[in-house]
Amino acid sequence: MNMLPANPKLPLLAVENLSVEFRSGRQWVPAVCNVNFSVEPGETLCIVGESGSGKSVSTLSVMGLLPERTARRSSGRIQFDGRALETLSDAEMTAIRGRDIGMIFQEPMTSLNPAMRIGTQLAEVVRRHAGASPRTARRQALEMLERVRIPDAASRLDAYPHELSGGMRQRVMIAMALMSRPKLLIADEPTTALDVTIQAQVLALIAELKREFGTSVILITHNLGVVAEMADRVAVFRAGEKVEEAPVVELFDRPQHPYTRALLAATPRLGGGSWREGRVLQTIDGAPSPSVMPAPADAGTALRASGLGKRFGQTTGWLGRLAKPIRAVDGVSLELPRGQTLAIVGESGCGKSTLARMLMLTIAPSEGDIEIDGQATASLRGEARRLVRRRIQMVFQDPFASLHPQMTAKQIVAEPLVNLGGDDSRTIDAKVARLFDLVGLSPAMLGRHPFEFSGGQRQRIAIARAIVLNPAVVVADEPVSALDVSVQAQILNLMASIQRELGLSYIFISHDLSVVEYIADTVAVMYLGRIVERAPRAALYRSPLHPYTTMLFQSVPSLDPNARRFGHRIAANELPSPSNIPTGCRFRTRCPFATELCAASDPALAAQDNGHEVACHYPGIATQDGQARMSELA
Amino acid sequence: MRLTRRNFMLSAASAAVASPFVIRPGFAQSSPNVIRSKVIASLSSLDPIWTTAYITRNHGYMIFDTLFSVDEGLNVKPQMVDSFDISADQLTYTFALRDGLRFHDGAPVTSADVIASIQRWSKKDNLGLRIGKLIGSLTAVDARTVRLELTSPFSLLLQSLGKASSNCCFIMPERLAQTDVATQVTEMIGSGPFTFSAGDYVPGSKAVYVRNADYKPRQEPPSGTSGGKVVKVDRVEWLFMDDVTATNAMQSGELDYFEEPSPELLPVLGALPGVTLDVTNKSGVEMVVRPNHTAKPFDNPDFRAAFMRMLNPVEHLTSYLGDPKYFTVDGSVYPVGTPYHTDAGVITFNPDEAKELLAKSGYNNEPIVVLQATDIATNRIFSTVTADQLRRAGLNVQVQASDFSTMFARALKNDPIESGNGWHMIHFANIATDMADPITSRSLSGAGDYLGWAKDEKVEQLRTAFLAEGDIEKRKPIAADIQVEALQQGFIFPGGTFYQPHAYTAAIKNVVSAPVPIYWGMEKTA
Amino acid sequence: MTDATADTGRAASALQQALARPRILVPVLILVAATVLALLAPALIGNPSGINPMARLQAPSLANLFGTDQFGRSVAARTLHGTRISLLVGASVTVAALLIGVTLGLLSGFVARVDAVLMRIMDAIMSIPTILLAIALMALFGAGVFNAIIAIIIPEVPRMARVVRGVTLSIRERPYIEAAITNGARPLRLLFRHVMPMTAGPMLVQATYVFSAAVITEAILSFLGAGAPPDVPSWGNIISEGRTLFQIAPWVVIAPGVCLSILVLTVNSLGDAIRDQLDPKLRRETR
Amino acid sequence: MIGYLVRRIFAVIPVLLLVAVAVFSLLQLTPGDPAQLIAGDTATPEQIQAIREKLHLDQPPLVQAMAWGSALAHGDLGTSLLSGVPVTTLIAQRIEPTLMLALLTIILAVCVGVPLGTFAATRVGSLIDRLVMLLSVMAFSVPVFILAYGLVYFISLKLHWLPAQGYKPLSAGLGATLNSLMLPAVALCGVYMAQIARVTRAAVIEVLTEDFIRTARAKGLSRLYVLIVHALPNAAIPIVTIIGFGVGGLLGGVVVTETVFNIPGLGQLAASAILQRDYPIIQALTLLFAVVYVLVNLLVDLSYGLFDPRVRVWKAVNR
Repeated sequence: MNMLPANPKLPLLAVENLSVEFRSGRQWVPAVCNVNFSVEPGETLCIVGESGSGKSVSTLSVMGLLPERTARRSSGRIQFDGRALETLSDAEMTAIRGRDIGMIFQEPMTSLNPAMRIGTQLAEVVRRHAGASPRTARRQALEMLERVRIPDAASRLDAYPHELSGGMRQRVMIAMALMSRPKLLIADEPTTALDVTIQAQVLALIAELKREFGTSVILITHNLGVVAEMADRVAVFRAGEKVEEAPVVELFDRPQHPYTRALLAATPRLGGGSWREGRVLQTIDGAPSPSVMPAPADAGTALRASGLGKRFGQTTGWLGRLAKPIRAVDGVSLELPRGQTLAIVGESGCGKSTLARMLMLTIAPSEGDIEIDGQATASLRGEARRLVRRRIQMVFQDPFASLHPQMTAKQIVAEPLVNLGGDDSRTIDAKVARLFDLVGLSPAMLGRHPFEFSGGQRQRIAIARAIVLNPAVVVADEPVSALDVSVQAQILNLMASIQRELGLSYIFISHDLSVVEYIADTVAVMYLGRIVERAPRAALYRSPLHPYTTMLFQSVPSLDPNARRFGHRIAANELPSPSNIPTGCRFRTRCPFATELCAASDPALAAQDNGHEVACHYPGIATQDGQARMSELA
Repeated sequence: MRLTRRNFMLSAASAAVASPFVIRPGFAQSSPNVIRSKVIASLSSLDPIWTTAYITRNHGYMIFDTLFSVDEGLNVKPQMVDSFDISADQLTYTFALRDGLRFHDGAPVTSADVIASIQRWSKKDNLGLRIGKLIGSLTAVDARTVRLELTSPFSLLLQSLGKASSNCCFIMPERLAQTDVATQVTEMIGSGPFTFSAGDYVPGSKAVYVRNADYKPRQEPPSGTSGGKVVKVDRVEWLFMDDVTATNAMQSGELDYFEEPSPELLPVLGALPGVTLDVTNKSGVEMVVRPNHTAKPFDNPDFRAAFMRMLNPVEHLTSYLGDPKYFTVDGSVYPVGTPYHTDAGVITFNPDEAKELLAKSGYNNEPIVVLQATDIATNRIFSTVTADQLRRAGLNVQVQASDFSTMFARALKNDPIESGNGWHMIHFANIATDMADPITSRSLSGAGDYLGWAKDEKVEQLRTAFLAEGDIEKRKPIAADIQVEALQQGFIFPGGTFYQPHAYTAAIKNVVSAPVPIYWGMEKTA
Repeated sequence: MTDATADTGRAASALQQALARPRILVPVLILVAATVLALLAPALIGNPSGINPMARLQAPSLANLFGTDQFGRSVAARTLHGTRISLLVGASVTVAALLIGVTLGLLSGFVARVDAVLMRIMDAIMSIPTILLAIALMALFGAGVFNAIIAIIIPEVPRMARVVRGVTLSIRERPYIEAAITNGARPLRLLFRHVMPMTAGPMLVQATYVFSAAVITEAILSFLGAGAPPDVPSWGNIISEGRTLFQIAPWVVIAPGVCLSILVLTVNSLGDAIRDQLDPKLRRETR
Repeated sequence: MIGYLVRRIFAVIPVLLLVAVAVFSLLQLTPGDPAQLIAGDTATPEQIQAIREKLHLDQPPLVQAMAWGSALAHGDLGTSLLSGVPVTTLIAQRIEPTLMLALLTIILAVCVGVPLGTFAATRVGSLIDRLVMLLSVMAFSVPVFILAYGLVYFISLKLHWLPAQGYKPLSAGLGATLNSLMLPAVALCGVYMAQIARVTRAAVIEVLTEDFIRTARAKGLSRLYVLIVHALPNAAIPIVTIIGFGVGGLLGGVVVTETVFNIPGLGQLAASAILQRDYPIIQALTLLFAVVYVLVNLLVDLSYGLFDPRVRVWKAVNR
């Protein structure tokens, strides 16, 4: 039942002069200041901003779900569907939530009650709001699950959230938010935690359901690509204030506010090229990009891995249960030339982090050998093995979690020197100070603890720590994915200039093809523990040969609202479990071109032209076959 | 002589705690003809020959009978025996049993039962063991007559058979009495005034005795453990609980009789309406401090002499009992009221003399180890006071506390003092009848065969003479000589006698005075 | 500024911050006062063991602030000296349980091979009721303050070990530990420099609970006649001996009973306060 | 399911084995000799030795241990040294009061502790929360015997509501039993209830910050409904864990409480058996307490699956 608002001229939701304050100790500090925004019926408003910009807080205060005692709305009017929400009692507000306004949250893993069956959680909504009988509610839940295209929906009703994949859970969240056909759907970063292929599916689903139900949508995101794909209108938030609002095309074509412009400039876009070619990734603070420098030719090999494999979970202790082994990594061989960057790309669960840990010698490979700076490591034990770490260091994804909270920045950066260097404390101090300078941190910060730094600064500390021993190789595992766009650009530029100055080699692990394009010299695409395609950057971005690579490219949201990709229906289709790898070609279950040959035989990684390698029986089929087949593929 | 075990089961766990408060009467109604009694300890062993535990002895008096017994004045009287005859040479004793004695299973008591019971007893009891060595023959003259022939005279024979305390010579059916003395008899068939209700028995907590309707009591009025055991109630329930809890139960009418309440509770119990505090054990209990003669410096007679003058038992007994009416202080090794009691050679508290003697002994501040059983009130209190007094007298005292079991094992083991596990001093509370003569009183053994291991030829000769002397009046000077020598040598420090009353409600009448708690003769009015 | 002074400086400021909170300051002050009183007890007040049976069970008066017990000993002196015992027991059990428990917990959390065996042993100790185990141990060791301390330590160790193990297991999985490994930290440095400092908070909180549990257990053991020897004026002993006197001389048990409860309450409150202080989530909520 | 259960039960065996070995060795090392106690101080060494032989105390510890173990395997817990009564009989005589006391205590503690903790959690920082926390820390701080005395004084002595001591068996009627156990149970449950309330509070606070609670609220569900249907089941694991852990302390507290209130149960039996060195009773009771503790905690572990389906992974794997 979809009633139009009483007065069609009025927006469905109008937020005026909204201010929200957070409690800090005994004081209240402003988090959102005098924000105005509105949503028309049937419209999609994207609120974009970096962390701390107040975008989530604003919508939570619309819902009346600000954390009690720690946050409060200090001013503002919220007109929704002809009612002033700020004047409603708790009970009245409760009746509106879930019925007139549905909400989807960022973390599908934690946003569903882990102890309650999916069907029950869905049914609750209509039982609460429509007083539906358990039987009716269950039937409606089933219908809704089918609407969000959950395969085998009937049996999923009785599943628990943990039995579903992340993408499926987010579909359940969407189903739940739409159970009673709300007039407004608020989606708070609904795809941030999802892989890029799943993100594409979920965004397409939201767009489709919006059209179908005529629901208005507020979509909160930090990702400009998502904005370009989804928005009718965009509001840009920064530090608790709205800095710009415009229709989506206008915003991308003629950004008015400097912040919006900086944001757009700092976002790597697909096809933009590499820093080595002179591509500029501007940072918000205006720091210079590294200057052009071609990849050094034939400087030797910094790291070589051959036939690496890792199996998990064969036994878990003498009383533990025997689990089916998971082949997290299977027969991976790598070669990293000195001074270059090898990027490893893949979705979550493809084994790229396991690979990184094997390269770091923190987990032992089940098979294969790793040669670091010319030294084979398989036979190394004890002290010798520890000393190899002088030549290989790591930068982790989460800079906060990877810095010891009780150590000072100086102690953190000095740690490798203390453990592995033979220096006296005076030399250590000098080296640390130099590194601080190199990564752009002030010497005054040496004595501070990690919690006193910002996210970007923390990652700078982590980088300083990784390079303080002047290693041959630095393994960087998603080093920028936890960072805001503007900071991300700074760190990428920093990494590039360090490489330029010190001649380091990077293993750069990422799920983000745009970032990889900027930083990598060679790219390897992993799928279910295998490298399915490897090529020099330019070749891969020009003509991907594996259907999976093509699918990844297709899933990246474009930064052009005029060239949207996800308007069409996309089937739910996800990564198989690594414990249940398909026979033959691993990708065949998701590949629209799969043949009997693919089921029967596992293609090996085979060399093509120009150092391009691919593991597919039909290399290049996705690009050759043209646009028509491609859309099915995604 | 043995340790007073009355407080033993009143021990840590069970005794420790209970409400110190009194609740209003009326929670439970008193049933006529059933006496519910809080007894001195938890009953968990039933064979009074197998164990010396006082509670088991008391249990024995309920269901077994004895050949002889003692009256209030500690004179020996026949009990199961109808008539007896002693030969002039004091070597042949003939006992004829009374008519109508029957065991609870209906079988008549025969000579065979008596013979087997005496034999088993004589393998266990300390007097019994002495007698056992002297028995030439023990035979049945007929079904109800037994003849005992000794190889040499034993002046205390009848007294031994009728002794009031552990191990009493209880008469069991022959088949039970033939049980090895190291094996516990668990089938409770006796010929006593009560039968044992096995079904109601909860070891450690509750025991129930039912009047034995077939019992044929003697005609004499009850006196001590002697006389007619006429049971005037249907049931006696023995309950074991903490003293404070029992005090509450007394007032709420859940309890009729309370054996030897903790002295601290006497003012409370005495204030309850209708409750009588009655000292039924007129001979009382003796506080004894026993030094270890094998442990330096107690091997030095001068040091022992000094020690004998250091203790002031008034403080011990006041600390435990409070009210002076419940104790007398007196330095005799034979408690007041026993036949051989005398002032001869008595040593009294004398700090100045003690100092001189101590200096003379060459005491060099060696640590003096006083054993302490934390779970027994008398021992805990006496040793605490002793330690303080000895410190005041200039000794370097170490109190070594443990539970009773550990203390007892340590005392018996007698490790050298240098090992750190030896000991110098141990406290006892012995019931007075166990100290009534120099033979029964093991404290007076000079053979080095008892805790403390005092050795003294003179005492041993005197004891032999004592045993051989048939006439009590002639025995008295011998006993006095023994006392003089024993005190001089510091066998024991006899600290005085104390009397712990029983408490009972107004419904209870005609309680028999005896060294042990007696439930015959007792009446309960509705 | 050297590392050491930086650390000291930080610790000092954390301490300052913590002490600025009344919830922490007040218990700390009470504990300090109790400690001072305990240390000065011999100077402040007479011999707790000196008996004088002729002056037994006297009601509180100016001469005897809390009256006298059945031996005529001053209850005030005994109670004050009892503070020494209780603090000694609490502190030694806490320190020992910390040392042993932390060692075992770290070992267990860090070395998978010993974990199963150690934890089975800890389970076994924990499955025997504390009091029963302590009574049995006291029967084994004999009465004595030192023995009581040992008998209380043994059942407390598994609790501490479990807490430390749990924290260690979760710390071990943190990225900064992985980072330390890749930075070439040797196992011992990893354990002591990187893992152990992070267990300090939960350890401290658990330590306060161990402290109070130790004080209570000692009292219960004395109460059951299986604690410190009777001549040692521990609160449990005083209460235990005064129990039967309650109706005629209640003062004997009231003073030590109240002191015992206050001490334990203080330490427990301190533990709660530290825990809330360490838990940012709770701190934010309750501030 | 069955496989998992069997594995869990097998994991319990080494624990119980350790307990058995530990208790046995402890007793072997403990000074004091039941034979000496039985024979008394007048006994000759030969007499003591004879009793020792009869009680098989003279055999090497290993032989005794083997005999005990093999009897145990046949369900024979041995015979009390002092009373000569089979330990199983002694336990049977005394298990009812202890069981009833423990059950009543657990029920009281859970029924008061969980709502109290939940209530405090929904009002973190409020006066009521502080009050609940203060009460719980006080209940935590007062030794059980002091609490017991206080209760007896006020409830029995001043108000005459409940008896101060004793136990009425179930055969006297459930009402009489409950009447006689109410005070002991209240005294005993103090610490336990406080623990449960504290853990419940912490767990509920934790759960209330979870995303899915926000989701549930966003669905338009009322606070109370969210609290009971969404929050509590997810907070249940730490709560049932502390309930299980608490059983250990409870069994220890039973020793004190049974003594204070004169309840003829296993706690009294255990404490007096230790002092009397009645080894078979001590061994059997310690093992019994350990078995109870381990089984309760096994049940607690198994109940995790009830509250958190993720624990049921083994089922999903087998599917």
